[in-house]
Amino acid sequence: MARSSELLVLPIALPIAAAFLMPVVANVQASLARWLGIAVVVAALGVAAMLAVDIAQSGPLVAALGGFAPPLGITLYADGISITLLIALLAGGLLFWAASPGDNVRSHVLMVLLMGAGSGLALSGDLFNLFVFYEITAVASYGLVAGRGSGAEAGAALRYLIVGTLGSSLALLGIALVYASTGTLNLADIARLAPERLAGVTGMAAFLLLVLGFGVKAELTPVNTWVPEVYATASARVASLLAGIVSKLAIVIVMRIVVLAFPGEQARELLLVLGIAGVVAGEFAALGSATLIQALSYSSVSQLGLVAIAFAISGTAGVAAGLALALHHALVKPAFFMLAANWRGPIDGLAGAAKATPVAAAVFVFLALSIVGVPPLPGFWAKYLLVTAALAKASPLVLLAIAVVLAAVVVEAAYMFRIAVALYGQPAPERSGPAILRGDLARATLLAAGLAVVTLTAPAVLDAIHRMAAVASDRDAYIAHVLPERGARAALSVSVGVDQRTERSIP
Amino acid sequence: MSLLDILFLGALAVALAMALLGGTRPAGVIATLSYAALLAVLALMEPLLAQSNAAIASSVKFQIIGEEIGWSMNGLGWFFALITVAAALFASWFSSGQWGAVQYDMRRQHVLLAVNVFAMLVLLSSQDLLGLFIGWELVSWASFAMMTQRGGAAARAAYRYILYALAGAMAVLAAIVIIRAHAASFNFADARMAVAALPSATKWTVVALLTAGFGVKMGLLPFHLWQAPAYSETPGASSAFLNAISARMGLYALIVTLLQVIGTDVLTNLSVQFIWLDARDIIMWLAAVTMVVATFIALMQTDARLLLTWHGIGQGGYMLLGVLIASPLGTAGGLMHVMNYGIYQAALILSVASVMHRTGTSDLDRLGGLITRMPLSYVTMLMGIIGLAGLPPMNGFVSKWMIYKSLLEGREPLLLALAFVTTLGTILSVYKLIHNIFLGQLRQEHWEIREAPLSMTVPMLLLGAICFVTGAMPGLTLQLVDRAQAAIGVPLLAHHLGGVTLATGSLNMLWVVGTMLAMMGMGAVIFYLLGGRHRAVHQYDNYAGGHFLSADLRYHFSHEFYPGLARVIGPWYRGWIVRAEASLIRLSDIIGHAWRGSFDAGITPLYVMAALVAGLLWVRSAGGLP
Amino acid sequence: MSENAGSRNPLQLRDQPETCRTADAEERSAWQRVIGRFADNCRARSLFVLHYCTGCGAIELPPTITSRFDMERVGVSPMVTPRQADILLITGYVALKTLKRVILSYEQMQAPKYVIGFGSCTINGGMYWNSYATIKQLDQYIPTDLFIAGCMPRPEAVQEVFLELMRMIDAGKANAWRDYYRNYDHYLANQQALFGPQWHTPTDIVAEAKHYGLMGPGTTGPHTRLLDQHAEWALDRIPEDYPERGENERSER
Amino acid sequence: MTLPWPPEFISANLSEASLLGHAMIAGAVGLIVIGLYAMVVERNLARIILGLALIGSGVNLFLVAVGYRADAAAPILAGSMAPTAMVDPLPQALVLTSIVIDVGVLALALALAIRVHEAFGTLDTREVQRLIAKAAAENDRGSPPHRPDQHVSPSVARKEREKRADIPRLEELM
Amino acid sequence: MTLSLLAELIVMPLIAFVVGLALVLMMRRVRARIERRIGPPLLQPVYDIVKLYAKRTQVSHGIMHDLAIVMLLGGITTSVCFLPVPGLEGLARQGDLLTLVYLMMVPMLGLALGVGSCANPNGSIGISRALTAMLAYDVPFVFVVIGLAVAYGTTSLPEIIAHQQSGGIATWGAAEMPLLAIAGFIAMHAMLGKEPFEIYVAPAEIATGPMAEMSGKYMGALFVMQSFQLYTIGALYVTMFLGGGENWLTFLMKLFAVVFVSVALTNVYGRYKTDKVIRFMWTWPTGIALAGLALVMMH
Repeated sequence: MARSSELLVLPIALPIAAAFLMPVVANVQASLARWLGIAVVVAALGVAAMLAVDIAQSGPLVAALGGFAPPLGITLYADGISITLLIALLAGGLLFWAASPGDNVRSHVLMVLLMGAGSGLALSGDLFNLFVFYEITAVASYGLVAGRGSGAEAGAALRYLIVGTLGSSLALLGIALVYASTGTLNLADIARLAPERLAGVTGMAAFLLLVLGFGVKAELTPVNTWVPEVYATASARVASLLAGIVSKLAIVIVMRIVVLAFPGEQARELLLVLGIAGVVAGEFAALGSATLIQALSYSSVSQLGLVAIAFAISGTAGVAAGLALALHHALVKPAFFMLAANWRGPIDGLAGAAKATPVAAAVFVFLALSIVGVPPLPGFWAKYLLVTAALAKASPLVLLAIAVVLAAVVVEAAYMFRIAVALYGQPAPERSGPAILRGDLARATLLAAGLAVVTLTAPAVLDAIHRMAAVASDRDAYIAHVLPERGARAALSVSVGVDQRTERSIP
Repeated sequence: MSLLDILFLGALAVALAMALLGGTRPAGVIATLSYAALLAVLALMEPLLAQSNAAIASSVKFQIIGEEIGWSMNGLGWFFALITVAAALFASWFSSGQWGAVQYDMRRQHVLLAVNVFAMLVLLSSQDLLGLFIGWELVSWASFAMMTQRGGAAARAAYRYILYALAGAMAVLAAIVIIRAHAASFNFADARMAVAALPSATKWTVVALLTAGFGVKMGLLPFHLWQAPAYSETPGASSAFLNAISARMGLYALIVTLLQVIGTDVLTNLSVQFIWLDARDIIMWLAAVTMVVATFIALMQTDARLLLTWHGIGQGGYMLLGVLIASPLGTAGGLMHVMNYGIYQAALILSVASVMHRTGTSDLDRLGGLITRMPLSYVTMLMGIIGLAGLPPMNGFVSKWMIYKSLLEGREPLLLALAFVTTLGTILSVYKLIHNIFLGQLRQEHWEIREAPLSMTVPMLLLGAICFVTGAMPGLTLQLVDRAQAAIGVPLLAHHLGGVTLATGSLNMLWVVGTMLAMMGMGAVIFYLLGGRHRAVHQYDNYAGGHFLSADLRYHFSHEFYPGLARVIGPWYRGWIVRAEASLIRLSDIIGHAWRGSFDAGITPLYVMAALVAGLLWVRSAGGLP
Repeated sequence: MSENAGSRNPLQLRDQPETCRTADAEERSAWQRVIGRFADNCRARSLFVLHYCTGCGAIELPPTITSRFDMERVGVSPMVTPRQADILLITGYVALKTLKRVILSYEQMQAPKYVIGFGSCTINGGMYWNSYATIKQLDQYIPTDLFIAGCMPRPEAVQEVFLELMRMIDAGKANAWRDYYRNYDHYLANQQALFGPQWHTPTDIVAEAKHYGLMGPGTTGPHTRLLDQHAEWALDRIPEDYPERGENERSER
Repeated sequence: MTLPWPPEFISANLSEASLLGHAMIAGAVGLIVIGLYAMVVERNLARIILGLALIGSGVNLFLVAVGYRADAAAPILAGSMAPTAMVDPLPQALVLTSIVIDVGVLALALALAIRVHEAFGTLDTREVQRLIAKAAAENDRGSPPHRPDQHVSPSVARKEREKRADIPRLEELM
Repeated sequence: MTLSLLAELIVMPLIAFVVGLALVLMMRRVRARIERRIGPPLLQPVYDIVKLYAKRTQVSHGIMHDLAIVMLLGGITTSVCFLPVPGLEGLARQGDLLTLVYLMMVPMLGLALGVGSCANPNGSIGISRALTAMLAYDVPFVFVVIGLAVAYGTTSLPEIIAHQQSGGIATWGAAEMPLLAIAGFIAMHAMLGKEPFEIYVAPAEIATGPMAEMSGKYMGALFVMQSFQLYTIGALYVTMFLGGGENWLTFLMKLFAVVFVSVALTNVYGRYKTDKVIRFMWTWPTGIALAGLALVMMH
């Protein structure tokens, strides 16, 4: 059967090409350029859908660019997770198109660029390529955060840029270390060599640098300090994209690096510690937040901390839990931001919002219930997967993580329902509750409806996630897919390497 | 389609019907009749349960992440379901008339009541741990919705409740996941085998997590702070429902987990060194301390609803004590107390609700003398408090007597003494309740108050009457308890209509009540037939040391009703737990503030540097490499 | 030492209680008469005393009660509230303010009830005869069964009066309490003369008289009608102008 | 504890320790440390951006150093003849890419810095943070500042919140 | 059997009333003798009750005031019925010690309700004190009851008596469990509501508290109750610690002896304040009872 590997490049190439074309076209006809951008993203989404069907039927796709066979050339790799994130990115981009028709074409270009680079992040199978796409994504998001360039937006964007660039420099340093140790940048090749070459101090240092580097976008502690400021300043759609989807792309990269290049326990412990710190920091910071958007920002930090904890747990169960959490958050958080965009100001001032727009308040409560993790909503199953996965690996640190996760649920409920109680409170006599834009409400309701659908189809969805996680967590399979001719050798050396590694790791 | 399906569908249908019709006038009547129909369904289930002692399964089931979740109701769940539906019946009856007409959100109250009933039925028919947890969360959130509906103080109390409940639920989740990690499935039977094989430390963890988690709902010390304000801020009829049964869901879950999944033998084998206590003893002591502390806190309340809800917390301790003794007598007593408590507590809350309906307050310092204006409410409350205090001839006495006997048989004299002391405290506080509301001087502003309408008084009085009838004929209740006992797997208690016959002292309530009635008849003869005619006088015709009484002069001894006692035990009310809670909140506030301060993009390079240094050091030391 | 109050009471001239009054329903049947006789017998042997210690006379009571004279051996024992007591013992001068309390206490006692005026002060004002603040004759305000003359009367005298009262009760002659019901208007007139037209107590004597069949020709009159304007005993009505606390005192002359 | 010098991979790659190799590594580390130091201590955004540039240069130098071999020639294929020992060409390609990215990003950063200075009249990062928060608060429909607790102690913040009656406060609610 | 039980229902209260009157007389006589007085005549209790019933006017404060009297009389006579006496223990087998302890609280509740409906603050204060005192003395009493139940392995009163009578004085409760007997005696003494535990009556302070508004036959009923109460408490103590009654003679001797000691002690005490009552009751008798309980548990 013919595989559609060749199509893999399209979701990346089309938008990037369009991004360069659009300013030119805009010179002729501005609206044409805008429509071109949207059309390209729609086309990319169509391609992604085709790819998804193919992958669901016959497993991961690999594409070698320029005809160089791996590990020499640049490889694109797509499995269930990548394609899910790709679709989420493109669909999310369309839903939260962060530029309105009246805007300068620049913001449209940035959106298209973000789509293209994000697709690259989802599909790339090459470490340096990842870095490049990461930087393009970052630049596009700085531009989007800067928006129309008011002082606050520019300031937030600049401060974000400084943190982001620092992060990417660290990531590049990490990549250099990896390259120095293994002599290759192809992820599959790195995976093949990792047990021998990356288990030592250098490898761990590289991992530390990579995690800190990619952690900026993945909102990992301690490089997530930009989060509250940017989300509070940028437009709600940008915040939705960054918190909902781009962060997931970054954290999945971290997962890939952990699974493929650093399968040892040490790296996982490091990620676990960062995850725990993120959960604790995010939840506690959110607890006393003054505004809704602030609470949501911190909640986003803690949710990504949860994902990090999940990805730090080895095996399919961990990846599945992380994936479930990530996808759930990708569905829920944008909807929250849509509501929060209209409910600005102190939480206390939100009293009467439920009376003004009952649907919005109901959506909020529904989303809050899910994010807190109330059965039978999807959020519960995600957290349940996390706890069960973690409990299977009962080390003291993991037990601590479980305790933190469970306690975090309570803290999460504390601030979420403090807000919900405020929404349903009586407004001050002279004012009515805040109103809400119809478009925002529609988007939030759409996502909530999606959540409801997932609730009803939870068994099937969880099965699909499990299947994807099984593929993504299988290092040998990845190597075999990308490097078919070296597969057997790789498997052999890997098993030997693992043995050595385990022997060494026992103190 | 099994009877259980019909039950579920029925509850859902009530919720739906109330969502459509809840605002209309006959909504209360419709709801009452629907709950009566549900009761009939439950009654139809009884013979099936009695025949085979098997559970009635629902045909709804689904599979998720490799687990199958289904529902089936056994005798224990059936027993609790009976109380649940009956409580809902009386609550909606009470609100079917004038009381409901003056509520501005009656539709919501009706819907939420039905949703609560449905959630509880789901919980009560869980047949595995996962189903138990899901039902548990459903119940928690359903009652949260019920408590929060009034906003303001109610929302605050409900918010506090949901945090406690969620913390409890998370403890339960942890325990369930631990059990699942060792068991083949979530089934109770599998779980039981797995628990028996666990190492002792894990057993302790599981027991502690389950007790704490489910104990939150029961208001077990020290997780009790939420309950009284949350239940008492709920509107009258809903409050009666919550008080009667909601907290008992915790008991149900504890029975299921501690008795069925873990088993008393495991509990008694988990011993603590040097203090001669095992896990069961510790939980029992916890229950006993809850009982005493909550009751004596109730004694100090100045609000009728708070007083009653605090008692609710304390009464839960009795039930847990009886159940944990795990003898036929003990479990029967504990389970019977669940039902008895539901009856008299509902009567009491409804009585207070009707007083509030008329006077607008439940502040014990602002009432008094209402007996002349609201005699039927008074009679209800009188029956209720006699039940609550556990004095003959009301039903509360029988169940308490059985719990006492079982404690004696289990050779737990200190627990028994605590139970007795609790009863004494209860008598003191219920007298304060009835005295401050109904007895003493009638206040001028209540001069023109009338008795509550029949739609309110009839269900109240009916509850009071049930309280008396089941007190005089405890065999009626014990028959229902049999079903539950059979489901737990405890040998059935031999009983007859009047009570139980034991070698170590029997109880025949028929004779006790009969004697009481006869003697009271004799007292009536002595009092009414002998001696001169009596004449009722005005309340100001009262001996006050020669002082002239008048309306503007408050002459009702109600505030700080037990000064002597307060002087002795007052210093014990330190509010340790309240203060611990407050400091926890402060602490999290401060930590949160610190964390928020730390989110500053300008400091990131410093964090990165620190992370790099710490990370590299850790990498080197943990790597074990040169 | 002891005097029958009846001969001193100007009311007695108007109303001859023993001859003119209609017999109670109970007294018509022989059985009731037997019971009544038995009751009188017991009443005479069981006397609970409320000693209203208005003045110095109280000092004579401890010896009467304790081991020297031991009143309990004849069935007399002290009680502390008018509700429980049979005898109201007024031990000394009665100031105006005290009189209000005395009247209230008397009205709160259960019939049959007896009043003993102790010492000269209750008979004619005694050494306070020219005081503006004391009343001179107790029996103008409440019917008095017996007086004890003297300043101070000795415990023996007290004892003697108790024994005399017991004899009277046993013989069914200690009926001054009936006079209060039957001639309430007269007593009320004297009280109102002192305390003003608004004077009233919480006890509804007229209703009580009606309830127990103790109505007499003088029970109601112009003064009790005055009472109806000021006092509201009915349980179910809020009095529009119920007297404020202390209003009684303000209306005093 | 011994210093991790020379790093494992360097000793593996540098067949014989060359002065240039050591100097490059040391220089890269030095540049990165200086850049980080600048970012930590400086509050002026322009200087921070300079620190960023230093770090970028350091990383690039490090990349070059990774591919360096003391005894090898430049990887230039003249005709079909290949030198026996070549410097690894890949890192140099990477560095080129990296430099291009750095240029773009730094340009963007400086452009933003200019915009910030235009808007706020300052480049002090803390001042900028404060002004951003203020602007965000004003954005919230003229409501009072929505981060009172960022600049005041918890107790003061609590008191401020207490002033707003009838809204469930955290400490009251729990 | 039912017939004999019904007969007991009629006979037992009658006996108790007569004996109770005698006990009241003894109490007053003993007090008089200790005070070097002569004391009331033989029929004084009867005179008092008849006189009170024969009052022409009777003040009622509402239906509850009346019903409370009924409840009070009914409650106390019910507890009388459930106390086994020689030859009459059929009813006692239908309940047990625990039932009896609870039945004895019913008249207290009845009194409290009646006093409350009088709307007299003195009464309410008195009831507040009485209930507090009940809480005070029932704590040691509860330990005593539990100790007894544990020691005899039964709560059936006839069984307890049978056990005590099995070996003469040596198997009496007082001989086997002297500590419990002491604590029980103090608690029982407090139950009588006499000095030093009569703060709730306190005539000069709160005008006899609960009785402040009780007049005529209401008071008379309280007098009746007092005689029943003396009987009940004395008989309960005899049953619990003095081997019950082998026959009526010994039973009455023991009963009078117990009440005699108690009322004699009464005269040498002043009055404790409410909090003093609690403190005393929760320290000494409770401590003694706990020690007794510990001894029992060790056996």
